[in-house]
Amino acid sequence: MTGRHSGLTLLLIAIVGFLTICPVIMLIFGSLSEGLTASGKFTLAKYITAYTDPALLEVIWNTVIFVGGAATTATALALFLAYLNIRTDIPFKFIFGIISIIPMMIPHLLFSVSWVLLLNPSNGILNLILQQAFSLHHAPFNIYSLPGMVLVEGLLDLPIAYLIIAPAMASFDASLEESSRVCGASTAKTIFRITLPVLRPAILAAFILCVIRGLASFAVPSVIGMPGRIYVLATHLYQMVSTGFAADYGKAAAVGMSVLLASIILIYLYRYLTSASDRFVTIAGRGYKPTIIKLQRSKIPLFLILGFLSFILIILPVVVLFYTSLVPYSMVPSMRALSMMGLKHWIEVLNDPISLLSLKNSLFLGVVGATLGIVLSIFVAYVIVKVRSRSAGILESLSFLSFSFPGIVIGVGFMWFFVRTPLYATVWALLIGYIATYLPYGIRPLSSAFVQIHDHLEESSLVAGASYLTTLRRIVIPLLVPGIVSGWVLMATMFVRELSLSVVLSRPGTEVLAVQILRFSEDGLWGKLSALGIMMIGVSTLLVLLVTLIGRWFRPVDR
Amino acid sequence: AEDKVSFYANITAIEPIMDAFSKSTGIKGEYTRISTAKFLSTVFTEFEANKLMADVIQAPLPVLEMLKEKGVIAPYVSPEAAKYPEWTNKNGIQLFGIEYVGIIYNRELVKPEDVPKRYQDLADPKWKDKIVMANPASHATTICWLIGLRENVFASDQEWREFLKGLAANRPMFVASFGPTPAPIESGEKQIGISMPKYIVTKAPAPLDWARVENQPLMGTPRAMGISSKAPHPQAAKKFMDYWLSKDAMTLLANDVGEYVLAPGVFPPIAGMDKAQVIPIRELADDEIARWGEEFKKIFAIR
Amino acid sequence: MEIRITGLRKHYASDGRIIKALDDVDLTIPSNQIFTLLGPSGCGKTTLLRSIVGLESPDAGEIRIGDDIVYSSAQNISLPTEKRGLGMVFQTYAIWPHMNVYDNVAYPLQNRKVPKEEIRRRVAETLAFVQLEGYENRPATKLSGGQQQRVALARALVAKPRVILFDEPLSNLDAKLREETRKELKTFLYDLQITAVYVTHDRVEALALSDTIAVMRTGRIIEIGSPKKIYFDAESEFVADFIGRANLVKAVVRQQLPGTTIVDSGIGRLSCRKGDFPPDTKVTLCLRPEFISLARGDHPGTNVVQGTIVSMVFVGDAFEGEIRVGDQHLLARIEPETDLAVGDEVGFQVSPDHCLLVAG
Amino acid sequence: MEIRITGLRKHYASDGRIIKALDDVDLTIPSNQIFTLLGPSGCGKTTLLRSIVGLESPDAGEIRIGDDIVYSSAQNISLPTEKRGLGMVFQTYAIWPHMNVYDNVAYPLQNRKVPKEEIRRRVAETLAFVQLEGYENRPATKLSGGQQQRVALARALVAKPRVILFDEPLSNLDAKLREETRKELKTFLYDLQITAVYVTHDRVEALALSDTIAVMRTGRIIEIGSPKKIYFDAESEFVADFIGRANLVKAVVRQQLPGTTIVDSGIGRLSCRKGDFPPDTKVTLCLRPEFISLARGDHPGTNVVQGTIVSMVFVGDAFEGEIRVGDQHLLARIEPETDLAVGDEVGFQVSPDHCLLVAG
Ligand SMILES: Nc1ncnc2c1ncn2[C@@H]1O[C@H](COP(=O)(O)OP(=O)(O)OP(=O)(O)O)[C@@H](O)[C@H]1O
Ligand SMILES: Nc1ncnc2c1ncn2[C@@H]1O[C@H](COP(=O)(O)OP(=O)(O)OP(=O)(O)O)[C@@H](O)[C@H]1O
Ligand SMILES: [Fe+3]
Ligand SMILES: [Mg+2]
Ligand SMILES: [Mg+2]
Repeated sequence: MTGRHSGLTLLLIAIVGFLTICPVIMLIFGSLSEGLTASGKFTLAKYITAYTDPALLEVIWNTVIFVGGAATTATALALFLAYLNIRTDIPFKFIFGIISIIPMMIPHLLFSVSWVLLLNPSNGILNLILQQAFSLHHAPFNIYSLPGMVLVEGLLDLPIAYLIIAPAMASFDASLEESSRVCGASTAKTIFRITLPVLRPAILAAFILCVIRGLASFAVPSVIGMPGRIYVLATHLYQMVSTGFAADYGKAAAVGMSVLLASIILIYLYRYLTSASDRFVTIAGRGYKPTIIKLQRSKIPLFLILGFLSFILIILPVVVLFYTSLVPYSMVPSMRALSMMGLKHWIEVLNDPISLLSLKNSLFLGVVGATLGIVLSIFVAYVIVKVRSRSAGILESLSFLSFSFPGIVIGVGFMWFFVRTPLYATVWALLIGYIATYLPYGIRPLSSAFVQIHDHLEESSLVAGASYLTTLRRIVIPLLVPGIVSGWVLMATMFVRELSLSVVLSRPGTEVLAVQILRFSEDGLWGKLSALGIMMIGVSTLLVLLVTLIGRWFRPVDR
Repeated sequence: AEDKVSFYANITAIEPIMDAFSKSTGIKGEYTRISTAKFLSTVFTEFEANKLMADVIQAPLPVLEMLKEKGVIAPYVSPEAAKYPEWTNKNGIQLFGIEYVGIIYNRELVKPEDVPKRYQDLADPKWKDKIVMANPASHATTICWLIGLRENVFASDQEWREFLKGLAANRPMFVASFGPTPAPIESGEKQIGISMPKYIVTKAPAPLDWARVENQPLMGTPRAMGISSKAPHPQAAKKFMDYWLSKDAMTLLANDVGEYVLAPGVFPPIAGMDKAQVIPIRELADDEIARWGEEFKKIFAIR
Repeated sequence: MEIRITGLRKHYASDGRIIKALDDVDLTIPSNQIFTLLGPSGCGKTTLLRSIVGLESPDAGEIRIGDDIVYSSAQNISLPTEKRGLGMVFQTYAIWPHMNVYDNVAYPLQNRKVPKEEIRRRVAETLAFVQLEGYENRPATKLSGGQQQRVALARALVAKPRVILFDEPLSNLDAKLREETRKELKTFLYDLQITAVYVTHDRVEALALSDTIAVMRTGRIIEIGSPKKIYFDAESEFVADFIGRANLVKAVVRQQLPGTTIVDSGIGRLSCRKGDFPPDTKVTLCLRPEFISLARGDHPGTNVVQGTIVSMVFVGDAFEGEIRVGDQHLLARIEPETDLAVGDEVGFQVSPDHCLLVAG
Repeated sequence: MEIRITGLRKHYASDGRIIKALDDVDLTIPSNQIFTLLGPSGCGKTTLLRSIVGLESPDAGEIRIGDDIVYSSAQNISLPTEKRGLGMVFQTYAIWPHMNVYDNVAYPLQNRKVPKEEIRRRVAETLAFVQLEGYENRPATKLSGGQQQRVALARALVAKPRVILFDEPLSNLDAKLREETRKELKTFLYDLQITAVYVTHDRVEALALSDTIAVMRTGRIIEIGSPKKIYFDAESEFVADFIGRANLVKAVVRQQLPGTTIVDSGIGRLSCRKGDFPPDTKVTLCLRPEFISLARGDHPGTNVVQGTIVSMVFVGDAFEGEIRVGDQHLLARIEPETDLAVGDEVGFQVSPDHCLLVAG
């Protein structure tokens, strides 16, 4: 199995390497050169100033708690949701499935602002309600705190974790759990000793992806962290580049290098922890029976818990958003606010040619980008999971390279790179940049789906005279459909609301939604912002519904 | 063939002017908006790679000066500039407005008698936990503005520092830039803030008003513009700049966007603004800003 | 522990058709016996077993284990699997891939809060029983198929449950090991004085291991009895055929004599074991190959059948011979040191006792 | 198509120990024969099969199929699986869960670009062969274990490959179906005139199906021969024991006479089949249970053994009897209509031809 794959592996390394190394190399140049571009004289000064900053230590500590907490929250919630949704007969599954990926579609900035409106200590809506209900003197919650940041970022990362864990859950061989129950373990114990450990690759993948995303996240640290005076790496970098008019991204890149290093270490750790891939094979092709667990008595309580959580954590912020788009300016809900509601912001946005253009561009980028991205991801995930040679390891690390950089610097890296190509200022630059940066969104769910396909299923296809490509097309890909759907959804919704790269690379004619949203936010136009944000959610939901339906049509395992 | 002009700017909400320009000249105006934080690196990068598409560039004065230093800006004095005060023309760079900063408050929550009459009033303990402002450790315009207070308002450094201490003791909420400052004031999360009076126009009918400080000036960084030395459409660029500086365009800017413009006799539709004294802040070099940023970090106990 | 099943029903819908995996099964599994469910593939054995253990929820019926009702559709009772205190060996092994052999086997004891030392001892004992000493630290996925099966066996036995259920536990062991394990399993189960429900489609396994055999077909229990009863005295053609090699020949009852029934069959007129059929009934004559002792040439006497050998397959302890009698083919066991060869004209005399008549 | 394997080696490292799954295997599999690899669980059968089909890359050695070198470590050749044109039935079935039965079986033909009509015809034919008519549209996951196995079989047969490899293909079929399928498989393979490599640990299957049997043990081929040769004339105790039930008794050669060897054994002095051992050699006497014909009471004559029946297990066509002779236990086949019972004093006379001596 070794020789035949080295060609494919090398080709993929070349493609992925080209996509991800180029901007990173530009950033390395930038961090080592004088001046504001990547082509100045060599200097180490940027590293020295960046790393001798006495504030760095506290920033790193905050970052660790923020990122670790958010990733844990996201993964735990995703596990809970995915387990109930996929393995049990909880009612209204389809709705919960959609709900758990809604935060993926909301611009992070808006989601954070919604939470501020809900939980700020002065007049947060939820705080006011609780204060009244329990006649408290002080607001019970303060969103401007580390736990607040962890909560909101955790919710924002929930879809990533969910979309990685759900397919793994779906292809879990139930007899592994059944035998545990026969062995006298309760459902809970079975979950902790059998289900979760067997799902370890997916769980780790989800966690690590969330960690890396958390490191790059800017919306939550700036909207919630800054007012709470809690600085994490992203806001530290922002502060570093924005103090003064000549923003020095080279210096930010210098700090980014250590984030990159940390990410690469995490990826290797992940590979090490899941190295015995056959320990996690769950579809063997023998007596494989996906079984739905009947919840019986705990059905209603669990349904209520799930419903309550979804409502508080996800639906409420969206409702707040909707509300914001209807009132003329930010105001606490009241009879007066109700009387002032109108569609003014919606009409303005719908009459704004740039907003409409950006809607169109984002839709294009979402659909085409995610499709191309997923094709590349299938090959990469295949090599990463099934070949597992040293070069496969290199490939995996490469795929994370540009993803691992904090958002506010990687865009500049791509600008420094694309400006040297004829693609600069075209929609293709955005497309390639998106795919290169968010490749892990495609690779992760696919590789955790790959892990679970028993080798025999592929091998018997080879024996049946099918070439590797035919095997991929007829056996592997159909079995991967849940992973493909997840990856596509992750990529498409990401691309629809992508900001970090777009804000640098988009030009007149190639405006995209997130950039338009950023403009509204810079002007403080929350109403229009919310209206456009909801349209964005609408576009994403449409894409998600569409691909989920297509996925169902091609569902691999009839149940 | 110059049917197009490309305008790089950090000023916002200027689509009406672009449209009006196209209508009156038949040249299509393309507006590329770049945030201040990315302005210099974007323009420099494109310039070095010979990919700079801008014909006309607009940015805060310090940015434009740095661009000029690198040869990105070709001096141009528009005939329209003659109507402007002399100090607005800086060797081919034209100033046309001031990004003015002031004290903004929620007129439904702040009783008229409580509205500050002097900047010093912000240090009054009654505002504790009620103030919002951009982060004085990193937000360049806010830093400049605080320095502006020191140089133009306060009698002594001592007094100024007292004021800062009082302000810090009120534990203002810091946000990343001016953009997020009005929302908490509108919604009542905070009552007062250091922000831009133009929001009173753009965010109408929000209950915002500005504190008419008595005998104290409003201050801000000048907005400047110039023509790119490698402009792909040099003629159109000039036409654009001429149009931009015309009274028509400036009136649009003032009325629609609430900008404080330097065209004589044009004022934003904000009550009392025609009487206000609005002055530009001295230009600060980047390292000076950074140094003050560090200083404010300590004063405001940001870490 | 006795298991009493009444009116158990489980239907699956597939492609619009309804598959009756369990079709109103009534069954009493006696205490401390080895009880075997035997039947062709797809007849519902696994479904029945899973219903007993609580992994499948039937559509209707009742299941009692000892005095406890563990499932009852009428009373709306359904005890969860882990509370039923049973042991089970799965058809798919269901070895946990993330644990090594020791952890797999120790798991049921850990759930029962057995002290560490005791666990160590009993796991070692059980691993020795399934001939897997020294494999404690092997990851479960690095075992051959048979080794995995033995781990599953060890895991089910280790906690000495009150009832143990087996779903074809020996099917992946090699013949020698299968035989040995079967024997040891039998001893072990007798020693434990435990109720064992055993699913298999291997008749030798069923006959050798069981106290009682229940033969299933398309979701129904069609016959229950001791191995000998099932083998020699089957009531239906299906059971007679399924439980052992059998020559089934269509026949018509001619005459009822005291102690014997005379039939006309495809292989001639034969005097058979007394069967309760009126004359002219169409029946099936069941003749087991091991009662056909071939000899060359013509045979004198009654109940004689003559034919030609058409094939002989060596299977070790004998040849499986096929003889043509008229247009019938009969299977016969031929001693290994025979001098018969394909093409020989042969005959045999069969005792009426070995000619079983079943409803055709 | 002849398969020639030379010096094939495959080692696995596990827990720091090295497992020699294939230990310099030399083997020639003759053309158009059914060739069986027989051996206990974990001896490397699957590994050998997978190396032939190209799914495992050995560490060293050479594999030729016909005139093509498909693998050679020396020449650095390794033909990919799909180019080897073989058919295979996997131990885990490897039925594709996303396809229905028809698509699973049609797949190999589709890859060979057979016309649609032809595919339909051949799939129908093959499904009929494995008794799965009418299951065409059933999703593969909605089949019982045995049904899945049959789909796998159909899939491997459908394209009539030049060599077909089987990894325990019948182990999950019930006995009746297994026997029938085995027979039909044999006919089918002969009709096809195809080389078949068959892995099993079921000795009856191996004996009945094979032209040649190779017995494996811990990564090595230890004996090759026809079924009869392996059964009656095994060279080693291991093979003699593994290929069929055998009573193995320690013995010492006393005397070499013309045509016979006299030994002293745990069950007395016996005259045995001529074996090439000098006097005083320690050997093992192998006595198959089917050659032990027990009768009650004392026996006259030579080569007589006397003992007591200690157990009798009914297995359908016979009892498996266990007799104690001194402190030896012997297994004997007892006819089903016997009147012997546990506790009876019995004896038997055994022909010297049935007393095989193997190196002990
Ligand atoms: N989830 C299901 N959906 C539809 N039909 C099913 C399902 N599970 C089993 N069946 C069908 O129910 C019948 C009984 O299945 P079961 O697994 O109990 O058979 P079995 O007797 O154990 O067979 P085997 O010996 O092959 O394991 C079979 O026809 C099978 O195809
Ligand atoms: N990937 C692996 N890593 C380590 N050891 C392995 C691996 N695969 C197989 N083995 C070991 O190699 C030996 C031979 O395995 P193989 O699967 O060929 O046995 P087998 O003869 O087919 O057994 P069975 O009849 O149980 O299927 C066994 O001891 C097995 O544990
Ligand atoms: Fe974000
Ligand atoms: Mg079954
Ligand atoms: Mg094997």
